[in-house]
Amino acid sequence: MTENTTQGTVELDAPWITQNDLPVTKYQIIDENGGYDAEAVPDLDTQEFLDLYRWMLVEKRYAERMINLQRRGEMGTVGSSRGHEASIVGSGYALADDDYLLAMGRETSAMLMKGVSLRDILLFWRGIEDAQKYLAQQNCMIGISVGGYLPVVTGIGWGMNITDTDSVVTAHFGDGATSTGAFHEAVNFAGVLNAPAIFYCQNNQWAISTPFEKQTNADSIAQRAVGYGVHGIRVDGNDVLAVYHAMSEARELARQGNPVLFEALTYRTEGHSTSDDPTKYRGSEEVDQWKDRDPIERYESFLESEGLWEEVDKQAMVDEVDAEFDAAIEAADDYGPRDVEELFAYLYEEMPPELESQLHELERSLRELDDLEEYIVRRPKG
Amino acid sequence: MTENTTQGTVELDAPWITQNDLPVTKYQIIDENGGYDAEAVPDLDTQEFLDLYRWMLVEKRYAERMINLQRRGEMGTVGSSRGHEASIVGSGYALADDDYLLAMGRETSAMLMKGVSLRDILLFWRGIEDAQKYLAQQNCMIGISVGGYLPVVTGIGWGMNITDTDSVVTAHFGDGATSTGAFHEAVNFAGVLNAPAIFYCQNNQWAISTPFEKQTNADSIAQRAVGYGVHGIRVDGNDVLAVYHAMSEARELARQGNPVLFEALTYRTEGHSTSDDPTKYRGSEEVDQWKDRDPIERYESFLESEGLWEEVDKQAMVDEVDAEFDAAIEAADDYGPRDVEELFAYLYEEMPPELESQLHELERSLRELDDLEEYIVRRPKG
Amino acid sequence: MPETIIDAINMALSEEMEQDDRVVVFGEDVAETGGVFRATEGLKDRFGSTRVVDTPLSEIAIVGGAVGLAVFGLRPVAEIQFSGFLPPAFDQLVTHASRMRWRTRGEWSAPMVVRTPYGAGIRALEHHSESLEGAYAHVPGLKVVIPSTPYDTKGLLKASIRDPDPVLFMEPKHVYRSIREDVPEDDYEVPIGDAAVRREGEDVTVISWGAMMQQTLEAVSKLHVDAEVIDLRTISPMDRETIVESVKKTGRCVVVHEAPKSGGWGSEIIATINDEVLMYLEAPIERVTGFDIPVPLLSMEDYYIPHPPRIAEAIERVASDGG
Amino acid sequence: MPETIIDAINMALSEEMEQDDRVVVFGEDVAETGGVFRATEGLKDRFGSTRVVDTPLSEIAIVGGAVGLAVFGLRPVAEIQFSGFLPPAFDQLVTHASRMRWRTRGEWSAPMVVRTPYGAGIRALEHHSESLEGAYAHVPGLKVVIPSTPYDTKGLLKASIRDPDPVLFMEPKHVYRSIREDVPEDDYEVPIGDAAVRREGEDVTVISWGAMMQQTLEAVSKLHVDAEVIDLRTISPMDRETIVESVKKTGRCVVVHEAPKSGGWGSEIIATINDEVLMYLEAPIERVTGFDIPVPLLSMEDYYIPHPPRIAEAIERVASDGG
Ligand SMILES: Cc1ncc(C[n+]2csc(CCOP(=O)(O)OP(=O)(O)O)c2C)c(N)n1
Ligand SMILES: Cc1ncc(C[n+]2csc(CCOP(=O)(O)OP(=O)(O)O)c2C)c(N)n1
Ligand SMILES: [Mg+2]
Ligand SMILES: [Mg+2]
Repeated sequence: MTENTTQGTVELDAPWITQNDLPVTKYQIIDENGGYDAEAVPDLDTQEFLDLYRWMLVEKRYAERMINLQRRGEMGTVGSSRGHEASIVGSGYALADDDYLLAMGRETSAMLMKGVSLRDILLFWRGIEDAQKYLAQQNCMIGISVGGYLPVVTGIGWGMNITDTDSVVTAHFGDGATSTGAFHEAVNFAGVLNAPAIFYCQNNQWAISTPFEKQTNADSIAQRAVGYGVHGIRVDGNDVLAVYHAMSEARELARQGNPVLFEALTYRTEGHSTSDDPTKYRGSEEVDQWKDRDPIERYESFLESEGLWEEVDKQAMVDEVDAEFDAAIEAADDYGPRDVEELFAYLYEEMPPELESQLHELERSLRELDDLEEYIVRRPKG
Repeated sequence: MTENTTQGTVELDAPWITQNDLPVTKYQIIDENGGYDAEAVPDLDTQEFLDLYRWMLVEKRYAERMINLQRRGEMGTVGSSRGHEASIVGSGYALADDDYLLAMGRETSAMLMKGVSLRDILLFWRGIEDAQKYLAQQNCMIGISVGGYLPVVTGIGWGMNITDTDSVVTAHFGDGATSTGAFHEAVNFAGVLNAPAIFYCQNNQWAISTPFEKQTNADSIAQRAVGYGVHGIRVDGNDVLAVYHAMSEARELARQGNPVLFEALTYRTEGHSTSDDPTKYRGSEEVDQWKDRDPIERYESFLESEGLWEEVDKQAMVDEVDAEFDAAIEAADDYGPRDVEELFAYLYEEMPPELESQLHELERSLRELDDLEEYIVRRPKG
Repeated sequence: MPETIIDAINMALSEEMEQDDRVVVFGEDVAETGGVFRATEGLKDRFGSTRVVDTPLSEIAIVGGAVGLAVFGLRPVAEIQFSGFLPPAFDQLVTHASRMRWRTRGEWSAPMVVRTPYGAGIRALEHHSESLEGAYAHVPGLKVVIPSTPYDTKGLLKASIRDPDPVLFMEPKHVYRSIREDVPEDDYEVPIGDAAVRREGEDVTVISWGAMMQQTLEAVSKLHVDAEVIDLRTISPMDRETIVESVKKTGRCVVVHEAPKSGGWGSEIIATINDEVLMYLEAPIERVTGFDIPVPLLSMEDYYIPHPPRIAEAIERVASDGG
Repeated sequence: MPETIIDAINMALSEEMEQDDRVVVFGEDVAETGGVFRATEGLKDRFGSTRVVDTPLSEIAIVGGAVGLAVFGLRPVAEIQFSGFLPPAFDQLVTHASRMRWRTRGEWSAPMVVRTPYGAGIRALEHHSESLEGAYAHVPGLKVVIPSTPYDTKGLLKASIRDPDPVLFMEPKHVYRSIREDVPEDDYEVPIGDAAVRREGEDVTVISWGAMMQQTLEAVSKLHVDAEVIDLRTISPMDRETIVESVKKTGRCVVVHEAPKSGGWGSEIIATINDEVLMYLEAPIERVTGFDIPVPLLSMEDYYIPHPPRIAEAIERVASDGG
């Protein structure tokens, strides 16, 4: 709280609040140079430490291979998660099986940890409707309209409260999403309800071409927590141990009825998607700086210091991951056969008569109009 | 920022932010007992001190007389501003002629100060469309959908920036409005734009039957300012001098490109509107406590201490105000004549053919269908 | 004394909450005060504040929260205080409620009800009088139900709460308390998707719903035309069959609704008749509707509402039109 | 090389910004990158970052901000990145943009344009393919314009920017770059509210707009039916006269649109024909439209789109229907 301050040329007596009144630090366990305080390291066993590493490799290989597929024309537009590995893996690793995860699309490995298969992620990006069925079976969903699914997350958390279910729900979303009205209403209402909800923001500094400074005049997303009376935190999102540890605490807080607004500070080192050219809006120095903070390399140096690196055969791991990816592509390629009925069948539990007759009309036209197939089946598929 | 804290049974190492990390004080000049620090009193002349008093009486008499009119069936549902006099008057008195004021309906005297006539306020509550024309001529608007007009306010402020206009725009709204997505997007965008906008929240603790504690888990609205990187303040809304002074500073801040989130803490001592029975949701002790903090009485004791009270002939003032009200009612009663054409004429600058034919059809049916009048004109009017 | 529509809503909610503890009721001011129209009166005392909840002033979160509850297996019944305050939540209806089942191929779904009073005639402020059912009914996956009588209100609301899919339940607030009839205490449903024939007749088919039913029946009662009157009850999915059968018989039709004419649901009814029984038509179908303007404020709103004389004139004109 | 629709948008924006310094352009990613479809490319460099602005991801604030700018005397042209992201801002359109002039009896107004790409066919993700013009056109006070050619795009966008009232300008993104024609550098307007007759004919009237025009013309070109093809161009206010005159001549009509059938704007067209020229009809009007479902995801979206064979079949059927 400032007293008798000046702002520009304005003399102020009244106790104006500015964001300087709320210092926000960045929680970190392993620093940019790989140094860390052994006391702060979370209590995991060797296998778990290695798991975190392996998952980050999965995320990285996934991103690389998806882009390759896209370039080869075997995939529609895809986004890359390069740079976000620690943030995605650390947050996902803290979740339990029954927890819900409503994601924005960049959280592949977190969904895989919840039991989603890589094939289904591929189906999703190929626009095959069944993908979200398999996601839902693992309590996951991808919401494409930015921010709009956050109130749904609050509702799921509310449902957990009403039914005394000991789980949590997390919304994963980006810095852009925090400017939507849906974000605000969702977090505020979760606060009132004491819903077991974690609002997990991967602040990667950009929303397509819009930098964080143009997204909001606030210095952090975490500081918004005070405005909702929920717990907030800003974590180094390139430090997998800090993310994991803070997320574990977040999960406990949420279970106890304290919703959390979690900001993981990270960076998207590639384009927003394969249709985006990031050189239009940002310089290479910025990108290079962040590449130097690569979350995987940082964790490798931690593993080395802990004497765990010798347990890792990185090439074997990559090969294994690639083999999994190969198998997933094959399974995705084989997926089918599909039928137009599915486009109509799942809108309502029971198909209303008008919809049924529209379906029959479509089926009839597919049967009877020879050249219709040209327009439908032969057009290039994404 | 807390370190190594516990929350419930959760042990926390990470630096969680809670609202306790941001102390918010209430800015006050005259305390509940009428005491004040002479240093802090704003630099106004006698006439101005008395003006503030007179305006508060106007607001109070207005509220009382509107309720009476409503009880006599000469007015539709109306809301009462009893309790809010200092907050309305103090904020309105700080505005300049060219400033814009987009209000939620409880801000009569602030609009009168901007040149709106009392007649037009009466027309508004009688549902006579022309009312908002006269309001708009004085840069005022009343938005009935709660919160939704706040983005419009941001846009007006943005327009002032683009055109280098040295004015400000204020949105007046209630605590309930702060839970809308529109509020969030508006304030956040204003922050990014450095718009000369003041978001003035009369936190009267209730949104119809919903208490502030169920509106949000945050302790104040002012603390949200940090989440937008704008200036925030919490003011004793029953202290007209504190409100006036802080609003004057807010105006200066806004002019310099610092949007403001202003929370005036006050209380609605009567029902939400004439259709509301507040005894259903709140106890009389609470109400009595706030009646003891009556803003007008508090200011009277200030005027007494300053030796200004002897300048006030209260009864004469009330009589004068009542006479103005009588005249306004008469003018409102005389307002007209009106025509169905006005319902169609103002939707577009130029009436499209289909609308024109609908208007003609209505006019024809009014002419030709004898009994239509029964249904329209003879139904009781609000 | 027989029951009102408000009573019927209250009965339906109480009974469903009694029978199914997954049902939760929430919205602005619904718990402590029982809602601005008192439709939820007594529910909080009876079912407790876990199941009857006052929310913040957050239409997005109310509708989106309902979707989340429904996904999690509950049966949310949300109230939006006036239908004029539903547009802020339009995205939640379009983007989530209406397509949760579709998106997840049946794995998740959104069995939820959004109740909201709609329509003009109660002398309220701006945005308190609109009828936008046509826009909502155009959204695939959303059911839109509008009762017109106390009996139907109870049965349709119960059916809506039990429906496996999202229902927008628009309540004719103008007749909330002005129509009374005996509403049985029995557990009955009025099925979604079925129109009711309120009066059989041979000369003209008159189709309406909600608050306009009352006006329509009054108009018909004063005429010497033998009108068949259909109460649509469900806007979407629409009972095309009942409409088509009636127009086959009468060859003439008038549609009455309160919403603006252009793009209103009346046009879909006309299109349906065109699709199925155009060649039975002996005269153009007429629409008696609100105008393509915002509903006037309280002093002039009655100029907007299709009152019985306008309806009666249209019926007579259509009945006597030589084609 | 002749121009595309994207080029035409860019030309219209540049020219209007050049001529009228009240025009400001904003939205997500429009300034630095020139928009995800590059429609605003180069504008920031040319007109500076006060008049070409990247906004936060805030559709409510984008549309509401446009209303405020317009009230303050500017001429905002806002972009919503995909029309599937307009529903969050529906309330700003319904509650403020469409009624600012009406509310203030002409004292304030909202001369603003909201541009947004709509429709399926570009292999995008969920919510990137919808056509909801019918719902928006039902809102009184909002104009809805949908061009189908580069020439019209420029002229209609200029007319929209100069229009004294709010215009929702929906762009057929599927043909953003696939149709080319010479777009003059002259300053011309294509008037809002006027349909275009793309082909004169005697047998059937075929009405469409936006991306479906292309499909419709292709279908017609392959038939031996002498079809009159109308490009509606403005959905609201609709050019009823052109429709009516054509149907008077042909007595038959097919409407083609991409939006779901039920409650789509096709039904309003049918209702208009019913109102004015029913007795000229020799056969039921047919609608060839999207289905009453969400647009399928990219792998199957083509099943949804009304392709030329479906259109052609309907035209032939209507042309040969004995009534
Ligand atoms: C409501 C809405 N508006 C716009 C878009 C288009 N869009 C897709 S991703 C994106 C940027 C998202 O940025 P952010 O939330 O920071 O996530 P990131 O991509 O950086 O992970 C935009 C504007 C959308 N999907 N939804
Ligand atoms: C968007 C919207 N939702 C609901 C309402 C109905 N309503 C009118 S006033 C009100 C409460 C407003 O509370 P607050 O913002 O605190 O203002 P106050 O009346 O206390 O001054 C409600 C819910 C509305 N007008 N607009
Ligand atoms: Mg981002
Ligand atoms: Mg309040």
